Parts: sequence; structure tokens; C-alpha cells
Amino acid sequence: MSFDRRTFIKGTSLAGLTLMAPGIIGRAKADDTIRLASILDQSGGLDIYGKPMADATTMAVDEINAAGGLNGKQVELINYDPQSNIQFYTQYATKAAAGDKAHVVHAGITSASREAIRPTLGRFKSLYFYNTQYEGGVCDRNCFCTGSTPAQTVEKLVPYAMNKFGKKVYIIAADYNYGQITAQWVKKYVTDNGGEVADIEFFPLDVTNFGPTIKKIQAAKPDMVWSALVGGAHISFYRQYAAAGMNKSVPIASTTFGVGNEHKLISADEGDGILAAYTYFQEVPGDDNAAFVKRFQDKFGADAPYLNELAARSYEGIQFWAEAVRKAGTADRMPVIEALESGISLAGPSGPISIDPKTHHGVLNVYLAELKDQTFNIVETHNEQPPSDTLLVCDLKANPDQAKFYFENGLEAAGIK
Amino acid sequence: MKSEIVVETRNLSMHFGGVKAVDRVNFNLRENELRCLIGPNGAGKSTFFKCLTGQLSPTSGDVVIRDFNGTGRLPHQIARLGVGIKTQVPNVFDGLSVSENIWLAARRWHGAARARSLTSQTVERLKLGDIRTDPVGQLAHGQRQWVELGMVVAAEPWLVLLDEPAAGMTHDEIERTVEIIREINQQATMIVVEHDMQFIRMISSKVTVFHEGRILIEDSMDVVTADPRVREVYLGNSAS
Amino acid sequence: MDLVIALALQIVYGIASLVLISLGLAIIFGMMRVINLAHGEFLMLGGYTVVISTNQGVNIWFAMLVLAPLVVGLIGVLVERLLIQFLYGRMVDTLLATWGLSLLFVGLVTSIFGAQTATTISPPLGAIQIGDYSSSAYELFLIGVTVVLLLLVYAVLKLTKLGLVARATMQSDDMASALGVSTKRIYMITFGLGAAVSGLAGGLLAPVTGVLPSIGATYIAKAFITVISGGASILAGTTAASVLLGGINGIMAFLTGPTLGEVALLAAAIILIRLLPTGITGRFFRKSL
Amino acid sequence: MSWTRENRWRAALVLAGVIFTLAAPGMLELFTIINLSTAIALAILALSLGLIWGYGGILCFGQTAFFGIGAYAYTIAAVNFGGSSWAVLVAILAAAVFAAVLGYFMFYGRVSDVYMAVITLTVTLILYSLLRRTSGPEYKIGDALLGGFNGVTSPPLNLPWAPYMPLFPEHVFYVGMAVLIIGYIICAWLIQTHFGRVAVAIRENELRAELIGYDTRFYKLAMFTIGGAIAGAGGIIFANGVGRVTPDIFNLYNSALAIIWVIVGGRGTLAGPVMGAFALFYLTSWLGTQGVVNNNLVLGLTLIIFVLAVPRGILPTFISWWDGARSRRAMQRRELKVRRKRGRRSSELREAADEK
Repeated sequence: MSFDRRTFIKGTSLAGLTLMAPGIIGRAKADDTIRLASILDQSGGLDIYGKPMADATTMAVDEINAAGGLNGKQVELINYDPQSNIQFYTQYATKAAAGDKAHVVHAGITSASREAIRPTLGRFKSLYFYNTQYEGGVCDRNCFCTGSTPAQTVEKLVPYAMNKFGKKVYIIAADYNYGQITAQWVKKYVTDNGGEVADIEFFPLDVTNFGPTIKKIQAAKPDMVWSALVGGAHISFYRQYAAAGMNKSVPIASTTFGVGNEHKLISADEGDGILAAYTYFQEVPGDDNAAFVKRFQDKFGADAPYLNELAARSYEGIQFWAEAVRKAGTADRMPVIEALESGISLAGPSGPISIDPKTHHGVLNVYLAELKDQTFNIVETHNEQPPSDTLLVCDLKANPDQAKFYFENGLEAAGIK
Repeated sequence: MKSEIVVETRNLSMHFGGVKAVDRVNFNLRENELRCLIGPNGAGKSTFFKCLTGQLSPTSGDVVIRDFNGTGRLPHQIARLGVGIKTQVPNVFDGLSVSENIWLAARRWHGAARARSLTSQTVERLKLGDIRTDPVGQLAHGQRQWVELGMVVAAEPWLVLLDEPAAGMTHDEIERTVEIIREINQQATMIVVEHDMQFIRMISSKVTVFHEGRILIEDSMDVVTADPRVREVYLGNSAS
Repeated sequence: MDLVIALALQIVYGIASLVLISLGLAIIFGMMRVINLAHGEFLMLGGYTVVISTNQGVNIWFAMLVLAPLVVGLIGVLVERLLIQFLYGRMVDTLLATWGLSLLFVGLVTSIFGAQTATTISPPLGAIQIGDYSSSAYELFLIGVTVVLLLLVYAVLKLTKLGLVARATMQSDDMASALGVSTKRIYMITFGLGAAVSGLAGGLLAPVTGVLPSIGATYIAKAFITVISGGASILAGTTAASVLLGGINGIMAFLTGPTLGEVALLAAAIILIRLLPTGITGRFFRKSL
Repeated sequence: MSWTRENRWRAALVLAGVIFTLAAPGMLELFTIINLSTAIALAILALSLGLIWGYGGILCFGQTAFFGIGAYAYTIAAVNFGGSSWAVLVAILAAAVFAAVLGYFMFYGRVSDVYMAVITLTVTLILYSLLRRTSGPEYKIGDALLGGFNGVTSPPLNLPWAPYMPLFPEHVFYVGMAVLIIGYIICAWLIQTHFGRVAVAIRENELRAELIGYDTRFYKLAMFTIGGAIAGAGGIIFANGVGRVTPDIFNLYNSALAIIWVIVGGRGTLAGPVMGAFALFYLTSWLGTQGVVNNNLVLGLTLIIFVLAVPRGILPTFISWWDGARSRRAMQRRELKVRRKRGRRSSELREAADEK
């Protein structure tokens, strides 16, 4: 059974419960600015991700305004901090959409937060940008997902790592949807490339003791370990792995290592040799990126966090939206959506980005990198990779009126499980 | 006239670690009797009292109240036999008013209307009318003791167990308390734990003397006070 | 055979780390009946002390074994003086206040050091080899420290005058006052001691787990479950519960994976609380410390 | 129920609530009304804790457990049944049964107050950890995936006679207000019945209540179960307000928050905790819109200052201020109580010494 509230918006007036027209008429916001609402956790447990994203958001808006705004209007940034508390996501999203009448809402870190607010924003017809890497599968015309999805990065890193380290892979992943799904994609690509998966283990997000698993890895003798671990507690793994001397013998590849600034939080000795893949690294070559990094560091000074994919996506997500607003000549929702679907592209710090009109997901450069002395060295670049996982299940061109989250994310379509 | 035995303990013992606070006590109480339990500090009378009322579960032995084996029962189960209990430390509902306190006791047994009339009767009987709406927490010590007695009376028990009902009272208050106790005794069998000799003399009842967890002697007050062992126990142990 | 040894070692380590994260909470709860919701933050502060001081060039051993307990112990004393002392006998208010404190510490540390801290300390001592398996020698060290810590706390409670008076105070402060003991001082020292033990634990675990302002949240649930399963006796309770829960967790984690390992730990805790609502030491080893 | 001073106040409050509910659409903006649902859900949780703790004397540090179980049970049942009517019943029942089972072990196991607080907290944390471990596809109840860390999307409520016509978020506001007001009336009625007065008596002095023949365990259990059921009803509104249930509902932060509402609002009142919940909700909500100071810092400091400066809570403090004469008497009473407590303690000591 599946239904969502949007389907029932029109024409359902319920006996005895009909609301009088709320007093919002005549209080509509003056249209001299374009309102951009940002809802990102800047305190509580998720702030390690939210802080850099919020900083990048601020910078993007400031730059747009410094350059004269959009279509002659200034962009007003309305910033909300849901404090790592899901109930505030719903609150602020409702307020941003129905109260502030925001033209666009850039929001959400966890999938839980995204799924909590997506129906609200859809209902109030507020354009929604989700700038976080996630497990894929959102198929909603009102929602644009600019972050990478597992297939994009995993597909490239698996063959590279197997080539370098060997064919027997031991997968460890965070025990939540993202980790579960990523692990399945890793398994698929390992098998596709003629490799073998020794074991898959999932770790609750608050586990800090990885001792038993390290022993199991030693017993299984794989050629490499694939990590899809996430969050502050899981950083312990890399330390404990190194402390047991394992980092020298069985190397690690990961598409999640680095986004929580793991490579800065463990020492050079512990981290050297780890392979990672993202659609952005601070170390991405090119003048655009160098200038972007410099601007960011100048703006936030010594406290400037490492620019990871999340931060870059937040910045580029706003810039991309701005580009669409310019093209549409208005910040109104439908024209902007159409502009976004029209195949515009932007040269961002991470390279050229565009939106795949079928899925509303980003078409992005994928970078493979190796860690050395707490710095990622880019070893391979794959240009403009489509969101191949979500593409298996989602076609908004054929069926624009859906607003779904395909939880299993095309795993089935890809022939997994 | 020998009436029925209503409270009986058989080899009742209560040990705390190695300390035998009550040691194989056999005790009988007949209907309508008024019995005082006395003894110096540490004699075990309070522990014995708590075993009777279900506040402590005895290490061994039995408590029989009428035909009911009360050993190891909980206080409310004892109370439901029709036993009224007043503890040594005044146990009242401090935040509630005097009449609410008494009402709660009466209402346990009776319907709303009967409970109301019983409450006013009891308030009358204990002369608490002037303070009936005051929170019990505000009252003086002696008045709180009386409220507690009121709660005991309001339940119309046939057996009443009182632990030091006169503790901390002024002389006038003690006299009043003695009156109340005599009055209760007209309808109920009673056990009163007390160490104030003066008070016991005023009640003038049969006395059981506890010493080191056992019954030393059981007789009238005059005989007891004349007994050399009792004198030794009291002079020897409470030299103050 | 190598595997058995390596695994046994791993399980003992799991138990030791449970003891470490719970002991400070157990001391403060067991002796003062204060539920310290800022316990996780005491651990966090211990970790920060180590990280910051080693980044300043302080020797890591000195930072872990001396500075962390000292700094957090002092913070504990300060907290007791400024806050807790006004709230004795008001258990709920203490709860509220320590929770506020927990938020305050997280907020303060985040404001000062940022949401993430560059921690470049790694576990010292390197790896040891057991046949085909290798373990971190630091884990062995932690097991050793835990044993020493337990003995130390036992000695303090059992042998010193402070411990005796503290135990008497916990029984009844009137009694202790009558003995001419300053109850105030005892409470202050006990709270400081509990905080210091937490600080030490946080410091020792910092190289293994890293530190973040919000890291306390990952400890607090386990610490609570351990202390409650253990019951009133500080040392016997914490140790018994850690052995039981840590053992179950370690064995299950190895046999089935970490998720079921954690589930097994929690299930064991539920069964334990059902069977022994006052904890292991509420039923057994009652006389122990 | 007689028209005492308290009851006149309560009636006025209920009336104010009803008027507010009816007038809200004309007064407030749509998003405010929608967002109120979540605040109302939390207020219902606060009310349930205000009842069992303020009047039953049961310090439950895990009231969110029943709240969360209500939310989860509602969501799972609604996903499976395809409509909300049975789901609502299932949710309230599940919360009540869970409270009854937990309460049975605690009250009949004679667990002391401090332990009761910590056990309820621990049980809540256990639920939190357990549910976070259910992200795999194997954790499925009927058609509902538990979803682990990410939680489950909650289907919206519907009217009993129209199962496929879900309510809009703004309509949930009405349902929420109705539950809150009815819950409040039930609680206010309950504390004036014989049952409620015995419960209060037990709070005042458990031993005395036993000595006059009340089985205190039963009364506490009943109170606890009723509180659980009300919290469960709040959980349903919460699931609707947020649109999603996640394990975070059981975390320490929320458990502590419930206690804090009661303390801030005033223990021993029913309206106080409700006000406390609303006040703190709007404080934290507002904190998230300012970007200057760290929110945790502000919230933490506020709470500490509160504990030290307004320990009785807003409502009782307000009532005292409102009624000066009463407050003077209350003050005397408090002093007396303290004095007596001292006296009692020393006599207890004497008694203890007596036994040894």
C-alpha cells in the first residue's frame, strides 16, 4: 500500500473538519527578494556533516549576492538548524515552505530527514534540493538530488582497487539503509569484475569496538577491505585496524571514508594507502577548484573545515539552482524545474555538472584518490557519470507525476537479491 | 472469663545478619485485651511489631491473626483483616488535609456516603474539628499523632496495633491520648508498644516485657515493675 | 588455537572497555545516588584533554594517565561546588541539572574546538602477533590499566579513611556529621573521584576511538545499562555486569556479526533487569563493594 | 467532581483550549497550525508524565518509551491495515500493555524510586538501540519495514468512516487538540476519584496507604498503565506531526526532555507540564533559527539556571505569586516540613539503632 498526501490535496474537504482559509492571504511575502531556505544540522550529532555544508551554503549565497543577485534580486538566506532532531526538520520545512514562502529549500543530511520533509515541500510546492550523497532511489519531480549515489562511485572504485590489491574483498558497512545498499552494490561490482566477497558485516552506528571483526578479517585473509562505515564512532575502526598492524597487510578502499573528515581525524600513519572515491575532493586539480578552495579558506579563516563532497555539493547545488533561475528568468518553481530539466550545465569546482532529467540526479565527475599524509592524491578521473542506480527505477520524463522513494533503489532491477 | 486467642506468634524469629532482633517468641493475645509491649532500646519490641504488621517478613516462625496466617504478608493484607496500625514515626499524608487523611482510611472500607459520615464522626471523636481542613504537614507533632490515630479508628478495626503512640508528646497531650486509647479499647483488641513507664501505668494494662529479642516476663504492671530482672534490665541497659 | 587466544583476548578487552566507560558513573551513582547524565561528557572531556595536550607536545602517557583524570577530576569538583551541592536530596533536579550540564559541555566544546577535532594521536605500542593473528598491544595495556584501576578504587574504598568515611556518609549523612566529618567535603571528593575515573577512561579510549564533542552519547547508554545491570555495589556490580554483557557481546559479535552482538547485549540486559530488578549485586554479592 | 477553585480553573482552561482550537484557523498561519501538531503531541506526553509522576509519585524516566511505542505501533499497524482506525487502538493498547508489563515487574518487584527512574531510562535506551539495529530487509512486521536508523514513514490518520481519505497535516491539529483536551479532562477527573486520591495518598506516604489497607502496588500499576496509554496516544499524534518515526524518539535527549517539561511547568499540576512542553518546544525551535550561539549551550545553561532559580516550576510559582496569602502559608508549611523531616530522620536513626 502506498499513498502520499499530495495525491489528496485537491478537492478533499472533510466533513466537520474543513479549515477556514488560513490567514495567510494578504500576508504573502513581498517579492523583492528571492528566498532560499537551508535546513542543515549545525548542532547535535550530525554537525560534523552539517557544519561544512552550512558554511558552503553561506558562501554560495554571499557570492551570488555579491555578483548582483539573480535577475536583479537579492537572495535571502533563511537558515535553520534542526539540531540533529528529526521533528525539527518537519517543522522548519513547513515553516520555510508555507511560512517563509521560500522559492527553494536546500535541506537534509540523513535519508530520514529527507523523507520527513519531501512530502511537505511537495505539498506546498517548494522546490527541493538535497545535496548529500545517499543511497539513491528518490524519484520526485519536485526534488533534485545533487549528491552522488553508490553506483556512481562504487562502479569505478571497485575495478581500480581490485586491480591494485586483489580479488578477495571483505565488506564492512554501517548498519543503516545507506550502508546496506552500498554494500550490495559493492558486492555486485566485485562479482561482476570476477572477484569474490569473503563476508559482509554491518555495524550499528554507535559501535566503537571493532576488535572481533578485525580478528575475523585476519581469519578470512582477504586481499582488501571495503569500508562503507559512517559517522564519528566508526572512525575507531581505522585506528584499531592500524593498531593491529592490519593497514600494512590488507589495504582499505571506501566510498565513505573522507566525508566525515576521517582522513584528518586519523594520523598519516594510520591512513596512508586508503583508496577513496567521491565526486569531489578538496584536492581536485584545476584553477576553478583552487580558486574555490582559496575563497572558502579566506572566508572562514583558520577554522575552515576540509572541503568534502557534501560541502562542494551544497555550494554547487545552490549555484546550479541559481543558474536555472537565471535561465528561467524567474525563481518560480515550475519554470525553474523546466530550466533544470533542460540540460543546462555548470562548470563547478568539481568539474562540469548537469542534471539527468529522467531522475533529477546529478551527472558528476567521479574522482578516485589515494590517501598519503592526510591528503588525497587524485589517481583517476571519470568524467560526467550518470546516476546509473536510480536510472534503473526512475523515469520522470515518462512519468513526471510521481514523488516516490524507491527504497530498494534499483537493486532488484540490477539483478541483486 | 477466657475469651478467644486472636493474635498468636509461634517461634517467631527475625534476624538481621547475625543479630537476632526477635528470637523464637511465642506470644498470645486474647480478644478485647489491651496489651503493652515494653522493653529497653534494642529489646526487639519494634521489630516484633513490624513482623506483626507485615512491614517485615520474619526469618522463621508464624504470625496468626484469628484464623489467618499472617506470616510474611504485606501490610495491606494485614490491614484488610480489620487491623488498624499506627507506626512509631507518624505516618500521615502530609500534603492532604486532616479530613482527607481520615476519609481515605474510611473510604477503603465503605461507600462514599458512609465514608463521609464516618469521617466527620471520627474528626468529632478526636476533637480535630478546628483543624479539619489544614494540611497535616502543617500540624504540630501531637496533632499529627492524633490524625494517625483517627485514620486507625475510622477504619473501625477490631484489632489495633500502636507503636509508641505517645512519643514526643507533652504531658497534656499524653493524657488525651490515653483517653483515646481507652475509648478505642472498648471496641477493639489492642497492642501498644511503649517504653514510657508513666504512660503504661496510666493505661494500666497487662504488660509483656521484651529483652534481647525474647519475652522476659508477662504480667500486670505492678508485678512487672517489682520484678528484679526487669529492674536490672532497665537500670543496666538504659542507665540514662 | 591462535584464534581462540586472540578471541579470548578480544573479549577480555571488550569487558575491560565496558568497565572503563561505566566505572565513573557507578561510583557517583553508587555512593551518592546522583544520576549523572553528564557522564558521557566527562569521558569526552578526558579525551579532549589528551588530544589537546598531546597536540601541544605533552607526552601521551602523561596526558592519559595524569592530565586527563586530573583535569576532569577538577572539573568534577567544580561542578559539585557550583551545582550539585545545592541539589542533594533532590534527585530529579540533579538529573535535570546534569543533563543541562551535558548539553552545556557539548555546546562549549563545539564552540571552542569546532564540530570535529583534528586528532592525530594513534594508539601507542604497535601490534603484537599471536600466530596468524595480530592485536593492538594497546588493548593489552588497557586491560592492565582497567585491572589496576579496579584494585585502586577498591583500595581507596576499603582501606583508606576517606573510603570508610565516604561509605558511612553514603549510609547516612547524619551519622557522619555526628562523627564530626564534613559531609560536604566527602561528597565533593566522591564526585571528583568519579569524574576523575571517567576522565581517565575517556583519555585512555581517545587514541582508540578518537574524540568528537558528541562522542559522549555513544558511551552513555552502555554505561547506564552496565551500571543498572550491575546493581548497587560499585566494583562488584560493574565488573560482574561488564563480564556478562561484554562477554555475550564479544562472543556473539564474533559468531554472528556486530549487529547481533549488540542485540544480544541488550537482550541480556533486558532479561537481567527482568530477573534481577535491583541488578546482579542486588541479589548476589550483596556485601561487596 | 465538585466546583472547587481548582476545578473552576480547569474548566476555564478547557474552555480556552476549545476556543483556541476553533479560532486557530482564523488567527494563525497554516504552517503554524501544522507545526503545532508536533508540539501538541509532546504536550500530551508531558501530560501523561505529569499525571503519573506529579500525582502518582512514580518517577518514570522513560515515558518516551510508551510514546515511541505508540508511534511505532501506530505506524506499523497503519501500514499493514491500510487505514488508521484499528491502528490507533493497537497503538494505545500496545503502549498500555508495555507499561503494564514493565510496571508489573517494577512495582511487584518492589523496586526503589531511584532504581525505577534508571530502569525506565535503561529500557528506553534499550529500545533505542534495538530499533537502530533493524535496518536490514529482514526486519519487517507484516508489510512494514522497520528501517533501522532511518525509521518508517507514518501513514496519515483518516476518519474511521473514510479509510482511504487521509487527513491533511492541518487537520491533525484538531485531532491532536481533541486528544489533549480529552486527555486533560480524563486526568483531572481521575485525580478526584477515589482511585486518584488513593494514588495521591500513596505519593504522600506509601507505607501509610498500605497500613490502611490499600494495595499500593496495584494502584501504582494502574496509574502507570493509564499514563502509558495517554503517552501512546500522544505518540500517534507525533507520528502524524512529523510524518515519520525514527529510533531517535527513544533517545536520551527526548527522555530527559519529558522530565524537564514537567519540572519546568511544575510538578503536581496537570496544566504545568503541558505548558512546559509548549514553552520548551518553542524555545528549541527558536534556537534553531538563530545562528549566533550554539544551541546546546543556550539550552544547557537555561536548564541549569532553572533548576537553581525556579525549582518548583512555572505554574506553581505563578500560582503562589497570584495568591500571596496562600503562598505565605505554603512557605510556612514547607519550613515545618523540613523541620519535621529532620526530626523524623533522627528518630528513624534511633529506630535503626534500636534494631541493632
